[in-house]
Amino acid sequence: MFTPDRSKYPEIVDGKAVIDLDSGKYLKLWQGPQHPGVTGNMSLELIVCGDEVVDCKTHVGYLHRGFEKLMERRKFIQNFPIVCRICVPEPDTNEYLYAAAVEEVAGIKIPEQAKWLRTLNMEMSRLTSYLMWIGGHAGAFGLGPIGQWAVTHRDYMLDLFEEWTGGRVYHMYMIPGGVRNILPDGFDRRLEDTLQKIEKLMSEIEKVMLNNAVFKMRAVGLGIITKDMIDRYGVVGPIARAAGMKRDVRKNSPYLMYEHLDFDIITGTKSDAYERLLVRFREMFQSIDLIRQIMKYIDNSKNIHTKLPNVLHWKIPAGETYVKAESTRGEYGYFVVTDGSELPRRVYVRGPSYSHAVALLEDLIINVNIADVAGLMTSLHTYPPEIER
Amino acid sequence: MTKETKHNPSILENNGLPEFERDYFCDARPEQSRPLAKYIEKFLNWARANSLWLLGFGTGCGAVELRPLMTARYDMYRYGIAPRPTPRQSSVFIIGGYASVKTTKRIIRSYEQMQQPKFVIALGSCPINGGMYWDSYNTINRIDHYIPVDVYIAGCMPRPESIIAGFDLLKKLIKEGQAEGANKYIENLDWYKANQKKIIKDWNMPDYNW
Amino acid sequence: MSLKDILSPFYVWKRAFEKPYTTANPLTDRPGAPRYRGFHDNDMEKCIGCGTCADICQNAAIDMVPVEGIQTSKEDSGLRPKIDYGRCCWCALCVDICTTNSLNMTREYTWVDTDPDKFRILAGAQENFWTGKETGYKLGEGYKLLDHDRITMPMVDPKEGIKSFIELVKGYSKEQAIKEADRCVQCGLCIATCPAHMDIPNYIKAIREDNIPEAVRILYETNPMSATCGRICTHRCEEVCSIGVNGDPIAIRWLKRYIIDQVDRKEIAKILRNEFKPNGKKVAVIGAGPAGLSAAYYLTTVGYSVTIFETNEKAGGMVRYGIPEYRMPYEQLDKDIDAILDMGVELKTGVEIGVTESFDDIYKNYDAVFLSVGLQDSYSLSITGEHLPGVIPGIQLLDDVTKGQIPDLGKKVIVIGGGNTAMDAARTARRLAANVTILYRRREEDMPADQEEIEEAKREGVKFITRAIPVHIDLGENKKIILHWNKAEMLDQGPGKRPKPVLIVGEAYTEAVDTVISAIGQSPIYKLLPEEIGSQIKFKREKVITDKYGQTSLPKIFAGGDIVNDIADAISAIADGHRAAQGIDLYLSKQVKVK
Amino acid sequence: MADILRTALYLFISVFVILNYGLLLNGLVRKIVARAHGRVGPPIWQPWLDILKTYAKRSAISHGVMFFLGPIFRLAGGLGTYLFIPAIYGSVMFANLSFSGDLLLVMYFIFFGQLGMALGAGEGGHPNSAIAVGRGLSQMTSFELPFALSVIALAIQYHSLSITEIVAAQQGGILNWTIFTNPLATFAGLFALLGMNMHSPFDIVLAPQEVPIGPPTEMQSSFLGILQTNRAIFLSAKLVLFMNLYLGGATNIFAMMLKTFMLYMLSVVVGVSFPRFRTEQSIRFFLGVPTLLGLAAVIIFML
Amino acid sequence: MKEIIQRLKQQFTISNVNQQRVDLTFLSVKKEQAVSLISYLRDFEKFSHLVFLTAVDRVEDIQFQLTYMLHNYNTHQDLGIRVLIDREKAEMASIHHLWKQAGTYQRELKEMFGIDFPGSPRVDESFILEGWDNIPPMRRDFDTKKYSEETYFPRPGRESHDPESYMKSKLYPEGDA
Repeated sequence: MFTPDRSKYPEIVDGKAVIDLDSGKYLKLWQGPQHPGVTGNMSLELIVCGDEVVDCKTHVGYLHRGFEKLMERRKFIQNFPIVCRICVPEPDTNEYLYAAAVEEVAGIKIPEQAKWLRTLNMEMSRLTSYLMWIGGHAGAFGLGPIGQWAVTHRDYMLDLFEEWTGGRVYHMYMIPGGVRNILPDGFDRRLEDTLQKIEKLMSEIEKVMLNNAVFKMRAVGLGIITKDMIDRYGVVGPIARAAGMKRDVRKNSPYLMYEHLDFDIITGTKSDAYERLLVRFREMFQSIDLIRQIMKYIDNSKNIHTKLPNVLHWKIPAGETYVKAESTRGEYGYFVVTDGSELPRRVYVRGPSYSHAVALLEDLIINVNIADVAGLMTSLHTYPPEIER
Repeated sequence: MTKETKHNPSILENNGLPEFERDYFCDARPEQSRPLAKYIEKFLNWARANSLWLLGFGTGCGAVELRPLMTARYDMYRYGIAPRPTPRQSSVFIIGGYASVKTTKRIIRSYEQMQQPKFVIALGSCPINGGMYWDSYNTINRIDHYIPVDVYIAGCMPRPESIIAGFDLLKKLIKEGQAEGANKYIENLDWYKANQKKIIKDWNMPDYNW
Repeated sequence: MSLKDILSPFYVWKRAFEKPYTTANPLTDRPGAPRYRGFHDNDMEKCIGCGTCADICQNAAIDMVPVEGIQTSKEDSGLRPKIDYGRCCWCALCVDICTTNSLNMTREYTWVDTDPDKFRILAGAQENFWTGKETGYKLGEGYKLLDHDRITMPMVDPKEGIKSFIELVKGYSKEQAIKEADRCVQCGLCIATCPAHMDIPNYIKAIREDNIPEAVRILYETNPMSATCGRICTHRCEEVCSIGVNGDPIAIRWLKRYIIDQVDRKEIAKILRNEFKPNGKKVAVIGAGPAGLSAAYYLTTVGYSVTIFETNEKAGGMVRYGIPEYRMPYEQLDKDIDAILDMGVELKTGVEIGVTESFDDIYKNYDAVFLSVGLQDSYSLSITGEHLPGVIPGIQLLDDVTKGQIPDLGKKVIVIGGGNTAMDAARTARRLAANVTILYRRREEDMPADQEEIEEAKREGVKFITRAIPVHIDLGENKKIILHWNKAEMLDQGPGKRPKPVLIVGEAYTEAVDTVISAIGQSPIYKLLPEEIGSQIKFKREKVITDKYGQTSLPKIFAGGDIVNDIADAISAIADGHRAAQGIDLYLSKQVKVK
Repeated sequence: MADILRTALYLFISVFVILNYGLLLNGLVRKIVARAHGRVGPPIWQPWLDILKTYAKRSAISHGVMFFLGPIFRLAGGLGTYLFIPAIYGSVMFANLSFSGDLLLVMYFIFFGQLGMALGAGEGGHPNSAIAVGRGLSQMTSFELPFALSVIALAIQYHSLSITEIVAAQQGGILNWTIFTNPLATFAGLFALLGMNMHSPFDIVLAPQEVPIGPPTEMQSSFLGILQTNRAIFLSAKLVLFMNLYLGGATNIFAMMLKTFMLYMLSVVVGVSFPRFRTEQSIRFFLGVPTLLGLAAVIIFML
Repeated sequence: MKEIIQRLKQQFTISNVNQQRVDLTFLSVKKEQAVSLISYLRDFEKFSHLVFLTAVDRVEDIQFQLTYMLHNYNTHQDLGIRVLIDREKAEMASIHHLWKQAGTYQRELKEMFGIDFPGSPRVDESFILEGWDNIPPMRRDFDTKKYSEETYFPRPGRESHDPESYMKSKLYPEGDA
């Protein structure tokens, strides 16, 4: 069982650390709401002693839009364009999960080709999200060029999304019943070009970031998450994998067409920030490989959409389900309850970084140098918009 | 000014406070500033237009398109635009889409911390008329009710190109001396404050406040 | 840490000697992708203003507003979508659901402005910087939100059908009806076209929700003869159906029929429950056709005591005596009529005004009189030989068949005319085992009959000869009748006018047949009206002139149905009856209680 | 009187030139760094625009006297550093106020600005400033050590505390430069320069990610303008000093520009390649190899 | 899964077992037994991962339905545990001692639904909202559209016509039935 070392506290009263801010020994430092280390806005109320954090409270809610409430008063089809906004840097997982949940409660089977296209979309989205993340992660330690390069390559991916779906950031592609369009002509060639560019970039990143003495000094040993913490804090995704857990929804409970694809769960052992970077780095290569595998199955002549009932007054019988998928940050899930009306009764979005961002971070950050807070946060890969919804 | 006083309603009655403490509640009255003589001002405006430091406070989804803008593909630095992490030094505030009430409070605070002349660009549908969160209980519908806005950029999200076009328009306005949002804010301060106070019920800022 | 870790990062400088990633001029170098979802563009000509785009928009971003230069007509609401870019999220659901495919998106994506109130655009109508720019997002391939295919109506096989007078259309099952109703987008364009302005979207909605009582109530609000209209209505509503622009229109008529098929007479009475107390005023209705029945029904619902006078043995008018049973089974008509009679309407049949009952008596004894006698006379062919024994009017044939007096038509029959009566007569003749040919003076596309009637007639083996003008009729050997006709060509009469058929000299034909049926139209007979009353009522080309409430120039007399309106179909007659009921209510009670 | 006036005029010209040169260096380096990022980069005149813009702000807020004095001290430090360094060997105009003991004075001035800044930033009251000042001061003391050792080694080597004399001793060929005559002291000094220039990996003080912008968090308008002015002057002053100490000084303005540019590029090349150290890591770093080098240099010349 | 349910049935009163998918089952349990059931599942049945905890407002029954979703990483089974609690006096035993992140979920539920979890850390502090003085927003009786229109002033100047009534006004105005 992990308990943060709070030995630096002045006194423990009734098992609780008491920090007297007036003693002059401590300083209260607010990080955020906007902080370059986080994608989105959240703030940390840090108590620091010298350069080290002795206490932390997270404050979220800067991006709360009340999605779950809004979804309760929108028709099933009307929710389809809005769900992608829940998580800005990785919208497609939301689209897929919403569509999948609705299809499941409504009893709709979608064509196989639509599943392939969705899988392709999900993997491209994973790669896109990781590219953005790796840039941010490098930036959090002050390694500027990686951010510049990686975000540019993310943009190349967005170009592909744009010509495929018509949207750059928000694709609104995986509509319940299937997908909205086939791949444009020549897409496979341009995709391959971009993948090769990204592979080149990855080799550069490896040289500049992964094999960087200073970077290693900063990241190795930062924010170690032990195995027993994983379940205790509900940690999922690459963070759990970096601790040696073979946990990947794609493999454990295969959805879409993942069972037809050849890949392994990538795990690490040391479970520090550097190990998590390595796991994610290898998963980017894995994504590239998966995209290539998927492209072999894409056939534009096949049916991509199951005809829905008239979406303007589509009623779904009462039921409830939970569907999940592996996002870049781990298990992303939608819990949908319907009551037979035209509107969903309840849609709960289970964001993977919810527990990382609050419960885990608050304990993990103790005794961390404030210079490393940003790096720790990016290493946990939290996206506040999805925590707050 | 600790968190415990947060829900104490009496602390919100700022009327009895001396002027220097009003700042804690964003209630201080800023001073109007006037442009200088015509040609000097024109020259300075030219400099201002070509050195836009934007506050690195992406208030909503819009921030996601600021990253490409800042990085190699679009490279906003070549247009004289650079991000700045503190409001004190920034001259452009980008409202990145929707603003929740909690963020609006920080937006107002940050805006007031910026030094004049200051400019505001609003990205996307949400600050114009609520966007897709038009019926949400936690996002405002029109940012121009709370702070003056110089340029609006349509889109959801606007592409980085659109944002560059927005900056071009802002530059044009500055050079023409039309971007006087800060003075507009001061002139109509009571109206803005009334609007702000209508939605933000908890005016306490974090423990330090400048 | 190794030396490699110290040296390797300097690799970063390699990039400095490569071409920068930067786009030189982003504003011009990177147009939106061919499928880009930019600002909307709407084809003003194609758009019909159905408002479906506004319905699906989850952001309430679309307003339907009138546009200068676009007239409201029956197939176009005259409204156009105005998009608020302070709301839009570019999801393009509006494009996907657009019934006419008029709404698309351009590839333009840059719009900056200082005025937040400007971000509202009447896509396609207002001149913008993106007007005329390339189209970006369109409805994707292999994916559709709207269902364009009508649920096929189960029909009796034509070969079986012509053997008897059984009803051809079998009617939808519940699943089929709900599925068909589900296709409706509830735009409401059809309401204006329906002469009775029936609340079509809502009764379709009631079907979808499987709420038959509600559906029946909605039907009876504007039409008390739904079993009838559900079968033989000319369904012009379906012609303006927005789904029909790119697909099959909603089967509005069949859905109406489905509703009324689900309930029997008792249930209808239970649903309708007349709650008004008698107000002591009496109204006479002359003619128990759709108009008369309709007027009687609505008057009864607000407390008038109504008596219908009918010459024939049974009520129903032209619906019973002018439409063959395979289209309009008598028990269904009876169901409608019985439901009305259940409301407390008194029906006197076998009354011939001027013979068994005097018009003056009625005029004196009742507070108001509604005249709906219909068109009983057929137009004559105005050619020599039209009075020969083998030449009969179409309505005569239909009337006889209804009354069970099956005439002997012989083996070969020619029907002259192209309207629904001609089709009915021809198909009735088929059922009487004759070989039937239809002779029509214009082209097939000019025929006033319903398209499906024509098609069904063809399927049943009726032959068509078009552009054929009968010239005269002779009597031939063996009681044969010889019809002389001439081929015609169509002469263009200029824009907006119907082309005129003109004889082609030298192309004359003859045909020896057993019977010639003329079905080129009907005209009214007003002989029941006494001279002094008839002279006070104003007519125009044989039709009674009324105000919008059906009131004639004689205040106490109201009129409706085929003797008033030019369309002369059942639904118009029903609408006339409804309006007249309101008029009579207004006239007698000084207020309109009739809904 | 005329002497004083002439000196004043020369000083003015000298400062003006060095200010613009500092800004030019700044612009140039931004462009170069941008290339490594794969970007085009801002126009080369961007620093001038930025500084003009900052001075042209219409409003400014002060948190007190020290807040106001902070930037002034900083500028005084920058100017002080520069004014006692002979920028171009043999040029009257760019001889500045150099005198026999100027090396000591310059070393004092290099750190004077920092301290002044610390006071001003402290009164700004923003915790980020306070934290960054703490980091800055501790990091400063740590790179001061190798630098001081290096300077001591030089003083011993050249038997002089006058920069002009040290430069003079290096004339007459490239091999007379300290970098070749005393490589140990030079490398110790150059490591210290890396720290002084506030580029990665030693820029934790100003790091926007870790502590938004550091000490100048609260500085705005003309306060920031003064800081920017100082940054240009101070940067070139440091480079000129290092050039004089290790690269044999300059006999004309072009040589000066070339050598200082090369020196600055050292920081840039390292800075782009590495992320930043935490404070204690950089302290540990400076107290390691650079200090040892400095010590070795001193010891070698003591012997 | 069946065996687990069988075992559970021996110790707890569970009802409404519904196997939604091969790997997803829902069941209902009484409020009093919920926490011990969850602890049992965590400790003895290897449902070691709390996927989420959320509520559904069953306003028509005056009840909240809490759903605890647990996951077993060995069998890859999801198990949703439904607990109905009273809506008027919404209170539930906290499970923050079982999983750390449960405290966060419970804070959210307290704020969004007004369900109290006595003893849960920081449960009374505001979490996402700031200065909220209305009924908890996720409750069904809170009308977000009305609140938004009253509070945030939608931009004026918009008007829309319904095609149906507009056509009526143009083509067959009043009295023309």
